Amino acid sequence: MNKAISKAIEFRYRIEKDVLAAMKKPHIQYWIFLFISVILFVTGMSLWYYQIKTGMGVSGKTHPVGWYMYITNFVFWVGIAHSGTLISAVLFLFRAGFRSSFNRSAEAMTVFAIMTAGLFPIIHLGRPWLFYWLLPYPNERLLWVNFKSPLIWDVFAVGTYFTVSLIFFYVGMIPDLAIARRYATGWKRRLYSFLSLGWQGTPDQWRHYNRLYMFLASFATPLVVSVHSVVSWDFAMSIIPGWHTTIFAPYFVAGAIFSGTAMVITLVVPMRKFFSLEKYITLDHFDSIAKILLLTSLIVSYSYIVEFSMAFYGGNIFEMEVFRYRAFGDFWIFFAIMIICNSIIPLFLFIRKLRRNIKFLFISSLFVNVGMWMERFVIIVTSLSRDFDPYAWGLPSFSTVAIGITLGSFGMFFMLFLIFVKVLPILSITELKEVHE
Amino acid sequence: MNRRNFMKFLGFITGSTFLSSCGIDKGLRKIISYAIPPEKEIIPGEPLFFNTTCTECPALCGIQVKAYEKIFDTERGIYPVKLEGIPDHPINYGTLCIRGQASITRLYNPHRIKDPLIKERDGVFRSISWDQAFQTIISEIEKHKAEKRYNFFISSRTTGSLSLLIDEFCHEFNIKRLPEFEIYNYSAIRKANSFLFGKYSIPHYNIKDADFLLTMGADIFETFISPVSHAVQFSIARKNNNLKWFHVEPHLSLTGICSDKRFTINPGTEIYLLIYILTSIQKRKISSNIPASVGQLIPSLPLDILKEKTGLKEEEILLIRDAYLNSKRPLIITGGVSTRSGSGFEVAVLSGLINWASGSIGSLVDFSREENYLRVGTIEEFVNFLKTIDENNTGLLFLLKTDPVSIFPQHLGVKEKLIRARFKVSLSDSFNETTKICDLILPLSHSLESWGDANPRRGLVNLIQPATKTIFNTKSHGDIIIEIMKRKGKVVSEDFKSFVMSNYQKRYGKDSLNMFIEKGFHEENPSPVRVSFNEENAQLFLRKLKYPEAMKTPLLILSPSLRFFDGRSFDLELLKEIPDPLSTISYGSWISLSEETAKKLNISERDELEITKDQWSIRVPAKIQKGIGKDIFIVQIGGPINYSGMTDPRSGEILSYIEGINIRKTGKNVSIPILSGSMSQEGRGIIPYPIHRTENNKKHKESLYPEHKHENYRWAMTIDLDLCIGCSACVAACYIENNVPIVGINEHLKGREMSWIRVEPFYDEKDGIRFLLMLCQQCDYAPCEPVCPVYATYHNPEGINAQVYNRCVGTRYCSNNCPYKVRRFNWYPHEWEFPRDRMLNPEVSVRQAGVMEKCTFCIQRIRRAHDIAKDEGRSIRDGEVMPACAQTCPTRAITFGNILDKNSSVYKLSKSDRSYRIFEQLGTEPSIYYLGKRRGDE
Amino acid sequence: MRRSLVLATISCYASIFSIIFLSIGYYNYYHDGPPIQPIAFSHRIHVAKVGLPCNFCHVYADKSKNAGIPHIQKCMDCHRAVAVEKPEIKKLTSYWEQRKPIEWIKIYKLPDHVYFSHKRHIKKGVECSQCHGEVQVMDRVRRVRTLKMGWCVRCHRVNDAPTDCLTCHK
Amino acid sequence: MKKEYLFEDKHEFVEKLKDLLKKGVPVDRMQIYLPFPVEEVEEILGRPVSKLNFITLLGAITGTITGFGFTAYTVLSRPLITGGKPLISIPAFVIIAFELTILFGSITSFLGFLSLSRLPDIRRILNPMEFDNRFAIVIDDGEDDGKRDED
Repeated sequence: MNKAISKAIEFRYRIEKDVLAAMKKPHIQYWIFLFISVILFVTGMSLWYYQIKTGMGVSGKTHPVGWYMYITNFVFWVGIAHSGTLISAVLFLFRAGFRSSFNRSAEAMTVFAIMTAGLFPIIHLGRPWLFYWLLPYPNERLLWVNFKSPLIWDVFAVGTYFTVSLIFFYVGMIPDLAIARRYATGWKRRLYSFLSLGWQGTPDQWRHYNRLYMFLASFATPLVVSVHSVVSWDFAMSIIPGWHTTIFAPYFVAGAIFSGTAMVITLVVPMRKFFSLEKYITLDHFDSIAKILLLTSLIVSYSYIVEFSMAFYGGNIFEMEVFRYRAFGDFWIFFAIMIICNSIIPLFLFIRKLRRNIKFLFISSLFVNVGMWMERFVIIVTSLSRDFDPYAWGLPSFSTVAIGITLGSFGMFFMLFLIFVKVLPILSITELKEVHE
Repeated sequence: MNRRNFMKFLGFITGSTFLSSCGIDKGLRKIISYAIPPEKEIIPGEPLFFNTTCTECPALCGIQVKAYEKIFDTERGIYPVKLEGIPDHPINYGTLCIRGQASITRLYNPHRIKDPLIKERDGVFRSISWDQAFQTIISEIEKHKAEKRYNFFISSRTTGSLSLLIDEFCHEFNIKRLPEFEIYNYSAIRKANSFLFGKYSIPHYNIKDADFLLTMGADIFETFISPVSHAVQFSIARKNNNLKWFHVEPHLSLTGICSDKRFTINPGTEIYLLIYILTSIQKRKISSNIPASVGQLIPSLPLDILKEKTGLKEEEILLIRDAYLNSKRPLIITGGVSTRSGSGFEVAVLSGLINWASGSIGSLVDFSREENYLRVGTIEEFVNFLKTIDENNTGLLFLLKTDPVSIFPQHLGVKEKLIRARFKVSLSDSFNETTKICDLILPLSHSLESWGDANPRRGLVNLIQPATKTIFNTKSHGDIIIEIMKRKGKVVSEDFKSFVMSNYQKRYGKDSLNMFIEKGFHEENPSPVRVSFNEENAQLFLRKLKYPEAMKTPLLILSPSLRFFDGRSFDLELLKEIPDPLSTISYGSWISLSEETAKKLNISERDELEITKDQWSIRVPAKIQKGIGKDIFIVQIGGPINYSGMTDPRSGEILSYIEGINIRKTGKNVSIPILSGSMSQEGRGIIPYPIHRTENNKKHKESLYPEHKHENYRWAMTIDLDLCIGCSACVAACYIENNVPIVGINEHLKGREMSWIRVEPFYDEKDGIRFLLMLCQQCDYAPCEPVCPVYATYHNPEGINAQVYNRCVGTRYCSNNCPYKVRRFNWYPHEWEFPRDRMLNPEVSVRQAGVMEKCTFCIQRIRRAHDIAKDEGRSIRDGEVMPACAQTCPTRAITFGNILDKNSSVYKLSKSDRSYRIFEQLGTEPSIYYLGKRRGDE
Repeated sequence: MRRSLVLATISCYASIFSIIFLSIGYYNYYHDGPPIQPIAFSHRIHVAKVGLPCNFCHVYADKSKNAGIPHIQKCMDCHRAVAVEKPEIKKLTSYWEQRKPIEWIKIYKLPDHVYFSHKRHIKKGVECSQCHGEVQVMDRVRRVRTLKMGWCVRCHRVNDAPTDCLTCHK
Repeated sequence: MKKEYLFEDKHEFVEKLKDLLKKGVPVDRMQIYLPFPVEEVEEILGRPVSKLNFITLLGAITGTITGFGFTAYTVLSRPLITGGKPLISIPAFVIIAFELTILFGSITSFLGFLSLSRLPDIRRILNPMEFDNRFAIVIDDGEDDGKRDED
């Protein structure tokens, strides 16, 4: 048999070993990270309990700033979720080869991000124990939900998004689980064989499998657009100056993918290092994902410009005041951070060297994460604190509880991700095999 | 964890469909039967009404108490929930002021004195029984009688039977009854009137008949004599004879802002202006009532001196003069700060002269309805009394409903002097500086718990009758005094009620008694009083008329407080909760100064300043405010700040000016709750000028969607900004009517006040200061409605933007989306501890934490009207439904009704060319129409 | 194999139990037995036997929101003469002699946020029994309706009474 | 008795498969196991297009209909006007319909996949057949293949 073939065969075995090696006994750093995130998560949860007991007042919201960090977090996490779907679904449809090295972790990220995001609308309710009133279930009151409310759209969009991403994530994993079950022993083996549903890889299975994967991908693609559009409409559908604008949907979707991509980099870089996956996640891959980062960053920056110019060209005094305030008002510092992180730092990615410089990518991805959080914060808070009636202008108040819960959400997300890397195959082995044939 | 929480918890974890918002709580509730039915039939669930009198300030308005029968775990009783004016009462015509509305919270104030208290040797108070209390008083009286000491009886203004009773009491035990001490005793006016017209009294000002009103310093809407009556009359005059009204003042007051034109005059120089007006009246060809003998003595002032002294511009002076000369029935009222200056007496006399000259005395200035201040003394009398107190010849000291220690200036040393009395008995409802130094405190019942009568002015007597049984172990002043006399074997009558009744019968006969109790007041046409002009005095006065010197700056002006009167209402939480309409500061005291002054002394807002003059000093945060003169500082009376000025022997008033103060920045930065986000309209045309609606406003908004119809009713409101005086009575009324919680200063600092209706002041360079009443606009296309995920808010068939409190899950989306920011969120659970829970209006639910709440046009009143209308098989009449705010508005600026009814007053007003709606360009189609404010020079 | 079966059964049981547990909780929450009243007043005797109409005692039913309960004087009007020797009536008389109000236990409780008017319903011709059940057969009155929103709304719909939220929510 | 062919190399396997079919071994008698999808196999075995397409379409359409129907039903069952909009305001409902289309579509698609490819397969869950990374063709001649299960 010739060299190429033997190489391919040899590759099959190597990748299985390498990838599944990640599931071996973790070393100390892992435990440290896990510990930290668990602590954060637990504190967040207990703070939430405290908030429910004492009242919403502790969350620093005021009149008129009725939405504050929680909604910021909601939008942020939903945004994070998006690039997962983008990389796994959209790039799949575009047959982008480099996708295979990111998609598993990206999809995992999506699922966990939505789980985190989904908590915040409940956390920010005045009476969270009644959250189920937002679900349209047949009830004794003969009363349904208001389908004209963007919040109900959220419920549907986010709900659908979670379900679909979960299916997508799982389906993508079935063949790999089948491989994992081969290597695992004891209860782990039982678990994997259960999860892999007795997958054998007969031609029929593969046939339907590919079909399903294609369908899910093509469902997820419009979904990803719709979800963040809906989220943006929470704001765009209102009449608050600074919110009530038509560019929000594309603007938010771009922003979402931007932040999500950044988060992917943030997660994959250390993962690659710890589990020494340099062979499978190469610089070229980073190069191309960095390009996505750059592109979306440009779109976002463009939206900033459009927003401001519309406000001032439109000559609507309410809009003008809000945007003047956004740039130079009490929150100018947040605004400045946002501009630097989202519009300026990514510009360096025009330089090929930096695109291929892992360290730089990692750092800048962190900056982008911060920047995008700031963006949502700035949009929400500044618009609310400076709306129509000058008498009612006001500021939110500082709140440790809100900050604690925010950190808690990060804790939750990383905790879930860390657990994921230990229990599930972190690269889609089968696809990589296929690619390397 | 009780069952309810448990179910919450279940709901939380399972989201089980079993749970319903409509769940019945398991608390074992009881219905308690009467043993014997009460003589006045009580229909459970239906309100009862009692007509009585408001005793919060000396104006003595007639009030109608709305009470409900309530059941609390084992007791069943009647409790007042709301105060409203008696519709046809000659003082307040069915309206009430902010203090009047809030006075019900005095009844339910948990900090009231609950039992008689006696001071132990170690200076702490111990509660005793009434019996012991009376015993001590008797024994003390005996003791001091034996030792031949003087006993004194001090009280604030009392009228009617109580006053008579006190006389008998004092006579019986040879107690010296002192003049009644009020800080607002208007003695300058009274002295001037006796000096010119031989009547030592305050006349009744018929503002409603005037066509031009010139007020100098008189804060006729805050504290001056009878604010509500003035407000009512003002609006009548506005409507009937298109009243024109100028106000001259050295500082900045609510009254000044409400006038058509406000002139800032140099402090204490009113006298120049008055003389100028007087001369110009004399000069006029048409005969002045002032005889030539007096007339020739009137000095004529050259304009330039006038300008330089008063600081008024020439055109301003001429404007005032012409307005005065060209009007048929001009009236000038001086008082407040203008009579509390060094030349207060002159000011009062000159205004008297002017009124006489223009023939207003007798018609507009009515002595036949003189205010009942006969027993009220001057500050001088008080000072003299203080001199007479000393250790060994002063025995008993009775203090009835008065707090001289905190109301009168420190430099008089009231506290030190009063302490010298051997035994001090205070009859008071709440703890204050004076009760601290007393030996025995007798807790007074609130006027809603006691019988009595009041005699506010000549020819009018009000009834005071209880609307509930006493909440704490208290007694009414009348009963206390009668009881004391009984114990000394002197039986005046078995109790104060019968005493009052017998008094009434003596005066007006038996037959009208029931009528009196029913109506709550009795008015008779008083015999006309002719006053004669005393020429000699007038000549004498003009001969040796002295011109005042300019006051030394920096100058501190102590201004009366709309909310706290002379400080007596300061212990009402609700009044602290409602912001002062000028500065929008709710809690705490502050000092106002102009921008340039601030720049000069580089003071920035919220800086704490220390104001010192000799020994006296205060520390207050600064508030920069437009419309204040240079180097002038203004503090409002109330709480820590009282009238600390010198006293003027000639006018017998306290001075509200403190000259040559020195200001020091303490460097501290006090956080005061300034509720307004911006004092400027930011060019948003919230109160547009010119006032007629612009074309853009007129045209109806286009919409893709079809119109939705309202069948029979569509509730709407008009607010006439020309009549709105920013008195905030509506705010207080709303708080009481709708169980709006009081959240306290910390929440206010975060901007989380709960008021459903608010007064927004807007300071604009060219248009001066204007008030806007902001409440839920009940939009037809309400932005708040579609965003609610659970239909907690929606558009009701009668055009009300409904809010179903127990459906709300608290997303706060509606509040975000409200352009008027009138929705309020319950950030924390609010306790309604005893006895406040008795005050809750049963027609309105008490909102939980985490729920959005807002104005619903007093839906409970609309519902009630529907109920009655259904019974009578008709539709609701125009003006039948009145929200609490509209009901209490003294100037009737608020009109409410069904706008679908073409004959309703609301419909007519909404079609007026002054009518506009706020942010009409947003297309929210509000149901509240504002009638724009006119400019002074129109 | 066996292990997974065990797991399955356990989860099954768990879910079944939780459902049972919930439904019991629900039942207890909304259907409670008749409470013990201070005096064992029997509607059966007064309505079925004596044949008093409801508004003989509950006089305000057609006048006000609340139907009201009789004051003891009213009871005594009859019971000075009638059935005086019965122990319960003795109780009543003792209440009367002490002029002590009777603390009846409320059976039909509505939450604070609900506005309900007896008057409106009576005037519309709604029978007392439609909500209060056949009291003439009850010795001890118990609640026969859930008093839950759906129940109200259905009836309102059938009789096309207003179903606007503000009709009942205050 | 059953035969079992294992291949490291894709091409060998494809060749073998071809000539087995040439030999006339019926397709339903042989079981094929692949470590990853191979297009050629599809062609060789010449299977029809997956039924999944149809199932998914069905699900999606159901979603759309439910979306509009449900929303319309709810607003009509309790007509409450909000923001002056008509009860049935299509633009708002489009979003619900869209989301439900995707939700129902993907769920039915997933379930369809499971049923079509006979998953979950208890027998294989309890003891799966493993051919590490090799392509396998197993031909059994009717007899029960209990052998592998014992080891």
